[in-house]
Amino acid sequence: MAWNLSFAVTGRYHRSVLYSSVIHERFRRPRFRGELPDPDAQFEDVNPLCGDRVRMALTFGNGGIAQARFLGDSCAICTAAADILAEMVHGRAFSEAEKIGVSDLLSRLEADIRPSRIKCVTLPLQVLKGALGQVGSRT
Amino acid sequence: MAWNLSFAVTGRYHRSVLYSSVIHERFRRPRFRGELPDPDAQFEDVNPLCGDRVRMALTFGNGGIAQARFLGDSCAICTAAADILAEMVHGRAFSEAEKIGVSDLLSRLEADIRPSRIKCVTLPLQVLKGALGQVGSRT
Amino acid sequence: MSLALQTRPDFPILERRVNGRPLIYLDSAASSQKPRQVIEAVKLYYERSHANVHRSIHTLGEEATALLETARDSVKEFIGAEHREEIVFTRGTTDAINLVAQAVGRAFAPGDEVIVTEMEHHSNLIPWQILARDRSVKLKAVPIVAEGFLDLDAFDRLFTERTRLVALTHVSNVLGTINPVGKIVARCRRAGSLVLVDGAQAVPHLSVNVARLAPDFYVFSGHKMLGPTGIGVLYGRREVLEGLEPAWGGGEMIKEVWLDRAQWNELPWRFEPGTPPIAPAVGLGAAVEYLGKLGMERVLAHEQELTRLCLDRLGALEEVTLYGPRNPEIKGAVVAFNVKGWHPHDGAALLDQDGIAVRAGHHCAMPLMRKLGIVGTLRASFSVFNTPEEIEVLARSVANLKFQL
Amino acid sequence: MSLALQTRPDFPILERRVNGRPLIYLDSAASSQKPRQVIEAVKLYYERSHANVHRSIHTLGEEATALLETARDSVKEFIGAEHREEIVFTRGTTDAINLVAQAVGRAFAPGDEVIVTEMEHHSNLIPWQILARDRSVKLKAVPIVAEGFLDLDAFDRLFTERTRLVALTHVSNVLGTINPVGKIVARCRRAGSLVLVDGAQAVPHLSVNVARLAPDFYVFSGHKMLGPTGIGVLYGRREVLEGLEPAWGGGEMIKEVWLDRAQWNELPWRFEPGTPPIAPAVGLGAAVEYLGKLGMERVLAHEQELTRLCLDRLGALEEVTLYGPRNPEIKGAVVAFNVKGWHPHDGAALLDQDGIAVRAGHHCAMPLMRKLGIVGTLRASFSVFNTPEEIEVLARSVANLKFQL
Ligand SMILES: Cc1ncc(COP(=O)(O)O)c(C=O)c1O
Ligand SMILES: Cc1ncc(COP(=O)(O)O)c(C=O)c1O
Repeated sequence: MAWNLSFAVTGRYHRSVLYSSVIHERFRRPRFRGELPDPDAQFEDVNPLCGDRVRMALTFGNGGIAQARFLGDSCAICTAAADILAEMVHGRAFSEAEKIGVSDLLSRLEADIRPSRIKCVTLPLQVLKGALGQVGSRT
Repeated sequence: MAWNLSFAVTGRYHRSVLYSSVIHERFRRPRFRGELPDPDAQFEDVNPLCGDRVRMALTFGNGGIAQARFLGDSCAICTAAADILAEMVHGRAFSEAEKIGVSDLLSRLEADIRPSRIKCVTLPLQVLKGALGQVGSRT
Repeated sequence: MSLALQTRPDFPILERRVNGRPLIYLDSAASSQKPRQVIEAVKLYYERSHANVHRSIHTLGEEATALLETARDSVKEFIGAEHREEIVFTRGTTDAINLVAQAVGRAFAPGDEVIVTEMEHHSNLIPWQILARDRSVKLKAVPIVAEGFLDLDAFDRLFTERTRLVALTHVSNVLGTINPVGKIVARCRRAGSLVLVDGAQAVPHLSVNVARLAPDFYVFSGHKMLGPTGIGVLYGRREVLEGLEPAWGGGEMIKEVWLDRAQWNELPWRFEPGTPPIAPAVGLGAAVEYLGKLGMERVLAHEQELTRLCLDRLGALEEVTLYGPRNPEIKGAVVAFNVKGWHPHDGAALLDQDGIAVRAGHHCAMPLMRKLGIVGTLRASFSVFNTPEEIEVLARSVANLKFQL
Repeated sequence: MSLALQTRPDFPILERRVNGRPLIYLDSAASSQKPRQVIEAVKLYYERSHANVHRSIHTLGEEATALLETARDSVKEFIGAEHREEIVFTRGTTDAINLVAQAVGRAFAPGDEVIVTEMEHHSNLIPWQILARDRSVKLKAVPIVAEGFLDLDAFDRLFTERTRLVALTHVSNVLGTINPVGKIVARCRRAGSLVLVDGAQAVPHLSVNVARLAPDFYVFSGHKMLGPTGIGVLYGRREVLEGLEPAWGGGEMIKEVWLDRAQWNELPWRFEPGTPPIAPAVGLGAAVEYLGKLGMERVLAHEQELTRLCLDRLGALEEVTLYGPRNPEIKGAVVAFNVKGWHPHDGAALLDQDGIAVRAGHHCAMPLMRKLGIVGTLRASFSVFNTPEEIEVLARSVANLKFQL
């Protein structure tokens, strides 16, 4: 994988693209933020660039994820990504949840994420995979 | 002490100045090179820039240096400096020998020594001082 | 003429526009910009004089060596060291601290103690943690109190007979606190402990005189003081360096080598294994000359004025929390702050839209962040070319953040 | 068009005159000259994009980060590594070897063995001596035979169950010998020993593919391959780096930090504490691009031709002694020699009078000099811009030395 240099030439951005309304909305009013009492799996990790910490908690049922919640004092992009991700896996089969990639998240965020912030998107995904890794040991 | 930058601006030198006839002569036909059997003091050291090794051997008498000889597989400048130095201290009082400085040697060498080679001149001097440092323990 | 007016034409990067706005660079504490004089010195070095140093008999090699060693002399003068042997070129502050930790630490015994502070940059913390791990050395931290000052009573209590070294920053890169280094050095000297001062944030801002301050080690980075990246300085008191065994080896630092052993070279080269960062050192020499010509008293006065203005303007905004001392006279050229409702990263990204470059995050001081109970801050920091107008733009942009909530 | 004709206009330093003569630079093995493309890349970086990397949210910080990381990708491609995590930026070869010695060496027990060779540069010897001193590790050296080849039978005998690491040079900086690194790597892999290859003299001259060669560590310097000073590379196999505890600490290399402990960052940053040499890395990226465009096959062919000519011309002089293999096809771009009646330093000083820059001395290989029974040699070494005519001038000047006796 090569480093994305695309923007480095012009360095031009438009404020409009910086934070999409999706990010804005999800950051201000996240729908899946919160504690999940007695989760079947949970995982947390840290963004090495900023020290932001995100935790994802899941309950299982019907061969899939019954409920998903996240916690974390993180930036708008990371919060929005975590919130959308929790929504995407909530009530889904494990096999579907496992297939979610960065590009899926990026398209749902409806914003160009600059390379310096891409970790803010991948962190929640990484945390989800960590939690899903505990499936084997639980079921 | 500051580093000598004088030449760095022009970088111009004349072949004539590189090796004076004194250096040439002393390098080709050193007068004080050789072993000194049963010396009263001897010392050797190494030029960290090139690994060249010089040894100076002295015999004492009459409150001074009776004989001086040097050995060393070294470059023209270093050999000439060692030879001249041995000559300068040969038959001299300790107090006089101790006063010899780099500038004395440089003026006897009759050449501009470039900063990169100054160690070739100071090494024999350093070795002499080392040998003289043994005077106390001998007399 | 104001310092900013005088110096701005020297900084080519100030011609840049960011997001259509003129660049307002307020991140010099992370890394400063470079004046033309420094950029040109590096360029000319490569175009005219480059060769490897110290062992060359040829003209270019001699020039390169003279340029490198002249840079060392300039640095020596700039920080008021007594001897050129005391100036060791390193890759940066971090590199210098690791060098000291590994060289000095070799002689530490299990149970020996090293004292740091709660406001250290990770670079002045992790090397000591690694030493603690490798040699069972005990690591203690001086707590901070009030607006961000060291608790000197606690320091006295932490200090024991086993204290072998104290490592502290001269100026905090977050709070801006200027620590009472002279006092602490004297205390350590009396008690027979070594002391290392991290001057990364001090040398670009204050007039530092190491002979007067008299620490055992004083370290800083070229890239934070208008110099190139890839170069830093370890000042070590001569008596201390003379007694120190090197921890790293290679060419240059030896006098004679056998397969199974080696004899070390003289100071300062004993601590400079391998081909040095020649061009960066030459550039640092140019930076030091540049700062010297401006005069560090003028630099200090200018940056204090900017700091005062920034504290005033941001302090007047209800939604802003400031960190560190409020008096610019006891503070480096940094102002750390947070804006209610905004994670620092988002704040920085939004300010960038206005062409303003500020730092956001933990500033490599996570333990301090934890102590302050926050994940991070925004941080504006100043250099010779910054203007009061730029601070006003910053304050307006910060004030506008609330309308974007 | 010949490679030299094509490339000479790119090297500004070739316009220099030395002692009134056009510069003939035959000291690239010590440090190469830099093409305009590299000098410009460094300059433009400072004029347009400089800021600190990795933690910046602002535009300049992002650009600087992208430029640094793109340079990493270019280096990765150039040496055929599989993963970008395997490319660790260091200050140079020496720095990289110290990094490995200290990180790997932490896990060595007293009595464990490290094997080097008699032809190593001090940089690939002293770090292992220091490890031997600090951890009671045993250090052995593979002898050389004949014109300067490794004694592979002796290597087999030296290799024991306690052999934890073998460190050897790919190409000798004195003899020019190209060692059978593939064979030795395979041998080490079978026996479970680590192997570090010093590629400082190989990467500028040969087409190196680390994935095919498959050593655990491969190290080299930017300044010897048309790049800036102050930058080098440690290639480490991912599996090996992943299992390695860092020996040096600081900013950048951590993920999370408490006062008493820290969690390491991901590869490759785990091994890059502190602000990296950003501009030198950007310049190295440009150098690698430059060499890549020329094509290393062409570079090799060109330098072999010069080596062949030099061996021929100098070999024809009665007063000249040559060292190392006589076949340029199994030799790097270096020719070491002595002239009867002249100490190498005097020889170099006299050649400098003719504008010719050659190296003189022990070339940081004192044990090899001792083995050869000499104090030093002269050494001519070649790069892309050297011409056959320059070699002819060298040979004439060397022939003239006898008239100055
Ligand atoms: C074979 C070899 N190894 C190591 C080095 C050291 O490289 P550096 O001084 O760039 O660290 C050199 C060059 O000086 C070399 O030729
Ligand atoms: C106080 C302090 N110490 C150490 C460092 C590390 O300096 P460098 O990254 O140049 O090694 C910094 C800057 O990042 C700093 O502000």
